[in-house]
Amino acid sequence: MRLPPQHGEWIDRASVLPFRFEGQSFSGFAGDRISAALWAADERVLGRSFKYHRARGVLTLANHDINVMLQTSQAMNIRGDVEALVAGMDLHVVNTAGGVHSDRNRFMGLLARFLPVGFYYKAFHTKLLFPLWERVIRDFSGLGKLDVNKPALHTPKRYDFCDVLVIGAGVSGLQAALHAARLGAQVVVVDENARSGGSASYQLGADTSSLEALHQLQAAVAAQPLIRLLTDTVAAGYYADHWVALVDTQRMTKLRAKAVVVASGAFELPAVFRHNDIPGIMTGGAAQRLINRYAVRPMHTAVALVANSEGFTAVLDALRAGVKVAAVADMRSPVPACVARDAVCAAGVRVLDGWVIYEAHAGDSGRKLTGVTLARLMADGQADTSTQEPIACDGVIMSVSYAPASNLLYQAGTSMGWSDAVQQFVPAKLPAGIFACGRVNGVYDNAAKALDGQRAGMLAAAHCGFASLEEVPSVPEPLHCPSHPWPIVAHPQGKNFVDFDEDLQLKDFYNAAQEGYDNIELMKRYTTNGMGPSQGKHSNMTALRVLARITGKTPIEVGTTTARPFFHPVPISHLAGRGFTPERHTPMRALHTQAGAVWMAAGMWLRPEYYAVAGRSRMQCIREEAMNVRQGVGIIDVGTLGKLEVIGPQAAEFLERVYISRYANLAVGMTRYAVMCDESGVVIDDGVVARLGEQHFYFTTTTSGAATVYRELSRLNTMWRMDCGIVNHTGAFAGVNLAGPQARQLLATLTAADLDGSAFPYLGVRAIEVAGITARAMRVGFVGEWGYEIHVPSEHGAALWQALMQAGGHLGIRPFGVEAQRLLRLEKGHIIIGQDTDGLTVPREAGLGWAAKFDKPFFIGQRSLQAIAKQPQKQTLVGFTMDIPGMDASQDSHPDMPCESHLVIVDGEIRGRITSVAFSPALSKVIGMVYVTPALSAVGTPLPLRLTNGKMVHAQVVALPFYDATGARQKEASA
Amino acid sequence: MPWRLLKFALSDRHPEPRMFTPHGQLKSSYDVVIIGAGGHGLASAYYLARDHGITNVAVIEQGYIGGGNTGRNTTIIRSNYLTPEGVKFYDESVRLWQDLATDFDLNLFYSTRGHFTLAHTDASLRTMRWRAEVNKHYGVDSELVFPDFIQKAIPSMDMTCAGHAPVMGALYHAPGAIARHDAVAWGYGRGADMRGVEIHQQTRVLDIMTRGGRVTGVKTTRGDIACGKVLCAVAGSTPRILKMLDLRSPIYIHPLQAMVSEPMKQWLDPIIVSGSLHVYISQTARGELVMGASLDPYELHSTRSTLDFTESLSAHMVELLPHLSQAKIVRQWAGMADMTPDFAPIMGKTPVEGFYLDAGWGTWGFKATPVAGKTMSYTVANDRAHPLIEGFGFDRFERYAPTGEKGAASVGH
Amino acid sequence: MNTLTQAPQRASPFALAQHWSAQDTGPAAADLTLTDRSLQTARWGCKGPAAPQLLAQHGLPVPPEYNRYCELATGGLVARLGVTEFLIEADAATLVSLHDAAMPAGRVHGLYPVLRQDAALQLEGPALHTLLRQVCSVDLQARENPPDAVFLTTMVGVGVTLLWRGNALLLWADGTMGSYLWDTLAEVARDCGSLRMRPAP
Amino acid sequence: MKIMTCPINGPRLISEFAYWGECKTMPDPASCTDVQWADYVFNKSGAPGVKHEWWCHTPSNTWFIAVRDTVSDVIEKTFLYGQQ
Repeated sequence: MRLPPQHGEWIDRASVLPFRFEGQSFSGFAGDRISAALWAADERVLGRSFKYHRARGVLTLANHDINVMLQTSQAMNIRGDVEALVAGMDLHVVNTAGGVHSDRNRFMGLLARFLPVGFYYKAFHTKLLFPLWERVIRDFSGLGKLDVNKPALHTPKRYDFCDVLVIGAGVSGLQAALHAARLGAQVVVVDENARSGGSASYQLGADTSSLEALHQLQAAVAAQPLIRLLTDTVAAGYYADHWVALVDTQRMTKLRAKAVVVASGAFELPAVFRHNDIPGIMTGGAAQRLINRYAVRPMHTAVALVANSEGFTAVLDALRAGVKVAAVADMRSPVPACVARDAVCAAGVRVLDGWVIYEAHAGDSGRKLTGVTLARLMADGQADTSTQEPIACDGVIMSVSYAPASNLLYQAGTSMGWSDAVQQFVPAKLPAGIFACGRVNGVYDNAAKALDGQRAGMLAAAHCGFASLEEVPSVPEPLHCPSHPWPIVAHPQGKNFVDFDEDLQLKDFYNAAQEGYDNIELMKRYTTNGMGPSQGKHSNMTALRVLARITGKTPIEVGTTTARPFFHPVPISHLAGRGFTPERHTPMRALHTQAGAVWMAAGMWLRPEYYAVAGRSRMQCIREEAMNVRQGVGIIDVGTLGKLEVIGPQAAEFLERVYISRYANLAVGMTRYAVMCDESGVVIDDGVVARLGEQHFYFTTTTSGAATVYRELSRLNTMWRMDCGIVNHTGAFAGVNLAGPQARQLLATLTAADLDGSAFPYLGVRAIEVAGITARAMRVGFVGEWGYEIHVPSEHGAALWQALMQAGGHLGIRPFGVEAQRLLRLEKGHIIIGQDTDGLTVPREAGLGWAAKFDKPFFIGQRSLQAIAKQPQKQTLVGFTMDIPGMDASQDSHPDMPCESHLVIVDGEIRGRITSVAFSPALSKVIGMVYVTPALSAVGTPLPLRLTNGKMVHAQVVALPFYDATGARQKEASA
Repeated sequence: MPWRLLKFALSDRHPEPRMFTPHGQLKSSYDVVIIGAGGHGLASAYYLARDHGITNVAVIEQGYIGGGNTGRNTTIIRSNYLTPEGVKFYDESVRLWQDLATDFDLNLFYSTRGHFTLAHTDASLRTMRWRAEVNKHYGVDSELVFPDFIQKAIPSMDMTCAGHAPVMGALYHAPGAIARHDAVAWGYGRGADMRGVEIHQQTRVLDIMTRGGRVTGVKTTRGDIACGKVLCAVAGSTPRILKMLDLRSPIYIHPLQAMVSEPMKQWLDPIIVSGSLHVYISQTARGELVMGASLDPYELHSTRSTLDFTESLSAHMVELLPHLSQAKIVRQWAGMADMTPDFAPIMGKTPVEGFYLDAGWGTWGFKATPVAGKTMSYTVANDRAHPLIEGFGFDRFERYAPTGEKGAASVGH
Repeated sequence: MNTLTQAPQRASPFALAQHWSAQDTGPAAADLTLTDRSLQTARWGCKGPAAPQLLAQHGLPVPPEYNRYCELATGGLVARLGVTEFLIEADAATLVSLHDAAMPAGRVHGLYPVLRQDAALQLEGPALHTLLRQVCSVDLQARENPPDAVFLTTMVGVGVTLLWRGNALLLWADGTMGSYLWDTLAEVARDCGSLRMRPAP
Repeated sequence: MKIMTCPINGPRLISEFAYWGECKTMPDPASCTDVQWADYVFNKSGAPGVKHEWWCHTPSNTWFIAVRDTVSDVIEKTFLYGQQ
């Protein structure tokens, strides 16, 4: 029932929000959390439990109340106590069969006796039946339904910075912020609730003046320009160097602080007694939140189970809200004096010292609370069943114990100690820059919390270098103990729940221990305590108390399980953010697109795989591009190659140390192939080295290797201290390869340079002007035709391409892509690093033995290769051809044509693997390269190849290259 | 409802025996000391006792049973490796997995779900075909499949990966499975315990004693033990133990992280791994999505979590499975992976007589639990490397003869 | 090789971007303005132990500390990137003389000329702060930053060089990343308010 | 995210850096045995401890040495090679 306006309530009665729940219409107010709005409408069954499908209502309303998990068409696993009510919501309870009121799966409760802790380990595993049982189990498990047709959400992420981050805007947190800011620190305060105030905003009891004090504090914070207060924001995780993930409904903010004050408060724990989960049984904090934040009367008639003064404030709030309090069972005896308790007694409420709730009773098949049975508490913590007294009520207020919300403290590496005075873990040793105050620090009294906050705030500011003249206050010892050491009542019939997420009863823990799972980690894993959606926020401390009693250890001896991120579940969309995926393009991008390029990714780069032509298949396009190079002239964008320079007196010596061949004897104006190995002798990269001057080399690397090669060469030079410098010009130069019998004729029309073989020989490099652009031109033969690799500053790349295309129009010039180049180089028997080599290939295996110059004083990989040279060779790369009857260039492929990675099988053993294969239009046969055992490497050896379908086909080892063995087409006869 | 659950209803006391006998003091000597009560250590103890009759064995664990990488990994089981050594070894493991639940009389939730390794580039497509061909050669069910097949198996997958990395194909491994990791350790532990093996938790090894290049005993936080044979199965702690013997190895430790979502109704049947995006995902029987990525980029002997891990993993996951953006992550954690240069384990004898190593399990150790136990127990019992692990010898690097598993390395799970 | 000759058809790296336009587009008083400076300013770079000396010889100021820059009276600037690398934007005459002194590479001992083909960009406007919070992990507005600081960091996954000139942020990045950078920044900028895009005047 | 301080560029997210590995001294290739060389190439001092490592600040391509505790991940100091 909704109460008349309450002082300081969080709802806006002016704005009424209609919504639906389980098919029925309701309305609430702006500012309501979903659970509050439903409770206000006297809905009592708000959820069904995970295992037994028991009816559940409001338990804690403290943002971790997984009793109420909901679903809309938009989202799943919506938490009723976390999410604000939105007009038009159409809510359903997750994981029910036929709705929350008549959940058909509630029969699971009847089977409870058959399903002890870990039951699923003990059955269902006969090989034959498991798959069926598993399907059943899988159908039962899981909460909400994920809509697999939803598109991706992209919620931008944000970086933020501050001096002091305060987590928790309760009294201690706000005081910390205020005092840190007064010393000059920039402060951010976050709180998961809609408003600041923490427990002071609802735990009022007799002393309503505390609300006034809070409002003054809030005003002071609002007036402080150095403080930013972020509400509805969860500090979801603490990470190295004060990096904290702040999550709100809109986004995740990654905040870097110089110091962090954790003022995250404490979780109020449910008491453990039989049927402690019936709707209507809730913590004091839940009742007080309902009353003071949402103006909802939590029940008509209440019985209270208390073990602290907070409990009596809850009773007082209930009385103010018109709740009839039938009795208060105080587990303590003797009971320390306290104002709130006196006020309760004064109000004529019956208070029984040293009594507990032995069990609760449900009507309407577990849907509503009808009453409780009280019993006297005996010295051993058991209920004296001879003293049972039933009392009718429709609600129970439990306030018996707290556990610190120390998750972020653990994540920050805090070592926790145990305080007997407050019966909870408190920080013992805090990491540098981390501070704690308030309940998480074991401080419960309001006045003390304010001092504790001031202390933490001043220390945090000091840690950031904001010194203070006033001295840091000391905090008084606790006045009372907020937690009962054993708020647990055994019952022969059980159903006294410890973990509400997982439906774990008290006996489950005793049984787990009996089976040998008697340390905190094993017990957690076996019982699954704390593994549910609330991650044990209400159950871990109770489980720890139980285990301590079982093993006769103290809580500190038992120890806690690790609290890992996240503190509160974080949507994947928030973590993913926009998702930045960098792309690299050469300056010719637009021209390729115009020419019909089909793009392929090469690392960050996008390169034309081939250029699509209407009515032609991919393979036809590729072969035609290749043939055009063989017969006329083609052009390919090679701008993605790594382009490095090494300059200085020791430039040549440097190259000799990093590449396996010789460069000291390379003449100025000439180029040479270059292979790079790693320390273990494995081939990792290749390229071309051009000597532009005595002390100036320009060299290329593979597209994928560029960044790593440049970085490693820089490291080596840092270490070697050679008199030379390395410059990375990969992005600064555009490059094309102009290749084909007509290449020279074409280039001649755009340059005044002498292109005659004598002036510009094969493998030469020249600085020339092409179409008015200063260029570095190299005579190369990768594709096996007369060709020029022309590099120009990137800003002129597009102009160069256009000039060549225009000038070559009458010669039938066509651009060719990566695939055609692959085919052309294969015809020439040139390898591609990474395709014809793998993570273990050494030069001699790939036919590069000739390149390794062992007479050099040193090169990277040399010493390993010397050792490897003593061993027999395992495999060697050879060429092969196949004549497939009836296959010609008109067919894209053929059933009998092998693929790359097909194996050579001899005597039922693997003897080799194809690395490259294609149908060569120039030779009109299938050609390829294959690793084989040395025994199979001789020219003429037949190679049995196994196709995917298991069929064996036969190829023959041939000498490389396949095409133009003498290289006559790519270089002048004289050379 | 299986009959065997009846007994729980019929008896008032919980009719279950203790799984792990509590042991007071360590004995002064054992025939074999096994360091590490994870899956591998306990499996080795189990087979030592069951197959080789060696029961005077102590398993020493610094933490608790299965608390290391056994309890931290993402439980993927497969045998579609690249090298003959790898394929034969893991295939035997998959075979052993089949009967484990029956042997233990414990439900391991061994669930065959099918395993896709997606290829987004022609290079990885080549590697997938290479693996498929080698796998088939050794009788492992493994084939290269193409987008239409993949889309049918996972209709909600964005085959273009938001246009960044189109799925070109996948290696499909039908026997790919997941299992309940803790239960595997518990099953082996109980089996070994029942056969007389002593499991000592919260006991840390301080030193290993040798004389004349032979193991003579082990110093622990709970006293010294004399023994002639020590088996080291400690994954992320391997280098620390090896240092006690001045043994150098190529093993390096990088954290491997994972994260898990809230439980949701089942929608994902197979296990999906993307080599290029370096992510993998599967759905547990509880309905949680378990997700992981590749190793952390630098050496660290710690299980701390990082936010950037969850960020990049989430970003890639959403590219692959756009609807995942609604799901929420509840928890992240990490393990310490003991990596080797060739992505293959280091198993068998070592230069120190009587000291046996089961290490280098990197990101792929869980699936090998049964076969590692089988082969290591054989190796310890006979002081001779089991034929299946000859390719994984400690000395292969000084012989410049690494195993070729790295040729296909992407995500090692 | 002289990169400063006004060779035909120079193209800005940003010209490849989908959102880029050769004209001035968007409201004059936009929340954010992206200005393409790639071609409008003469630019030259070099590194090596001899670099400071060469600059001095040509009357250019050398920032005494790493990752700082100096304004030139002529409106240009000299930015010190790390220990011995420099990025200079100045009048063509100065740069030509620098270039001629330095080339061919290897001529001056300890001097390594760097061909600058940057995607160069200027960001300004009231929403700049909001934008930067989304794209850059460095606190570019931190109190402790010196006004003449040069930042070498990453932005949306791209390596960038940044510095403040008044309220405007100047950015240089590898030209081949230019189109991605421009489109990504423009996309984020649109979420931060109105956007003006223009070539440098 | 963790912060690493580049000796030249100052504190940055560790994601701006590339890790190479522990600094190791190369034995004389001419005089060492194959096994000694293999130890240099393959083996690592993998045990936890405080190590000298090569790191690179990638946006500026600055290589430097970091002295880092591989258990606590505390970076004790960073400096340019040879400037310790």
